[in-house]
Amino acid sequence: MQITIRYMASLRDRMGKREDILDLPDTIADSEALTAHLQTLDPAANALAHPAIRLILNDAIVPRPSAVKDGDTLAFCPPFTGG
Amino acid sequence: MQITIRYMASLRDRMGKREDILDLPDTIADSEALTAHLQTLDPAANALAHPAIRLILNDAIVPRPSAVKDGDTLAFCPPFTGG
Amino acid sequence: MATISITVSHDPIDSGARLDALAGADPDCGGLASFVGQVREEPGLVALELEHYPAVTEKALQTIAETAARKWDLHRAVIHHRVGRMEIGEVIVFVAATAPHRRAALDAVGYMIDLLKTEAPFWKQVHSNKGSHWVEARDTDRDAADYWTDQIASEDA
Amino acid sequence: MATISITVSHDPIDSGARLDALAGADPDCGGLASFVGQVREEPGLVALELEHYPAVTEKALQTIAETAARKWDLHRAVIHHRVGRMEIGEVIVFVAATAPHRRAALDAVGYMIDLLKTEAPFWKQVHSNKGSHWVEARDTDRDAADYWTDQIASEDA
Repeated sequence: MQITIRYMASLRDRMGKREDILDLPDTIADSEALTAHLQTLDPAANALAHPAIRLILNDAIVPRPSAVKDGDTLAFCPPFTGG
Repeated sequence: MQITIRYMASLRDRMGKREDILDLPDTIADSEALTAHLQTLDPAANALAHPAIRLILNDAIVPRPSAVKDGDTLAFCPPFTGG
Repeated sequence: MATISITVSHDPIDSGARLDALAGADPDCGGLASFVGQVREEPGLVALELEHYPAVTEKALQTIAETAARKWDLHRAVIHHRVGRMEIGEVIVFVAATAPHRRAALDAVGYMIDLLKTEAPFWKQVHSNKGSHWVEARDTDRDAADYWTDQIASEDA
Repeated sequence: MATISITVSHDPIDSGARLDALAGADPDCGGLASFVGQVREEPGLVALELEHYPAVTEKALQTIAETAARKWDLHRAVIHHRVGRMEIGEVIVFVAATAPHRRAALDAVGYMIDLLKTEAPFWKQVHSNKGSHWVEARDTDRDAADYWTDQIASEDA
């Protein structure tokens, strides 16, 4: 399956990129399995595993873990600092 | 002694006047003796004795009872309703 | 030292202009809170008329603003109150505060509006299509002012 | 049904004009509370830059405003948030509420500003004369949002 992964704000700096479009094995069923997979590709992805990191799946803020499926866009978000 | 007495807002309507300038016996030492005296002159002044009525003495909001002296201006005030 | 600004006037209050005058005026303040009290539409109501006790009113508002500035470390505290006759939708009072932090600015505005309702010598008269009457003081206003007075007393104790 | 107005834009926010648009807009409301968050002067700070997650941000702000409107019986709830680069003194966010009673309007504004800090996907970057860094989330902001969440949960229980 194909998942688009976005790295927001400071995570973009940390990962050195805005986005990955990855072909993933179907065994990756949720955000936490995906995070573990990303950590095997790049140690910088350890930052994504931090419990303060929030998720936006397609157009919604979702809890961790959340299920992912083919065609999804999952954004990793540092804590929000608006206002 | 001479005291200027003002009736504010609804008390002005009740008393049918804005102000009294009264020559009073020196035995009237405070706001409560003065209120009692006014009640002898006009039963409408009973309204002045109500505990919710506040006092402005010269240019300050003061508690009841407050001392009065020759030359003072004492205003009887219904509860404030600003804002 | 906080900047305090108090006005009591017959002139209409332009809330937007008052807010603009405050926005950006204190670059060291992140937060600017304000409250606008307006004449509310009610069945039969034609206008409100506000009477006050000149000099004493301004002094009372000054005390309220200074107390707020001290308690919440404000940089600026503003109370503009209108008197005279006002129609529906017109502004009766504009209260604002600037502070480094948002909670302080908001609480200070709440304090000032609560206190000025019961501690400054204003009286409100309703002109309706059935005649005129003086507005009675509300227990809820009294309670709101007492809440702050108790809170400040317990902090000072 | 309350009127909700949400905008997220690169354009500067004119607080005065926004307040004017609200003053008098709800003749059945006596109270209009607002909060303006501005870029605060800090040593070395040159500008702030706000990034967000389009579509999700607006939806998050809409939810926050709707929750406030329901909880405090607002007639109107407004959140205007700026994104992009802002200099010292410029407005980051304008939040406002109208309600029949002042306490409701003030509390609702406090709720909305507290919640949008932690529940809407904005990120703040500081550009200073020493370089740029992302602003870290503050525990006090988290606590402020939790306070309201707990309060609303206990009322619903």
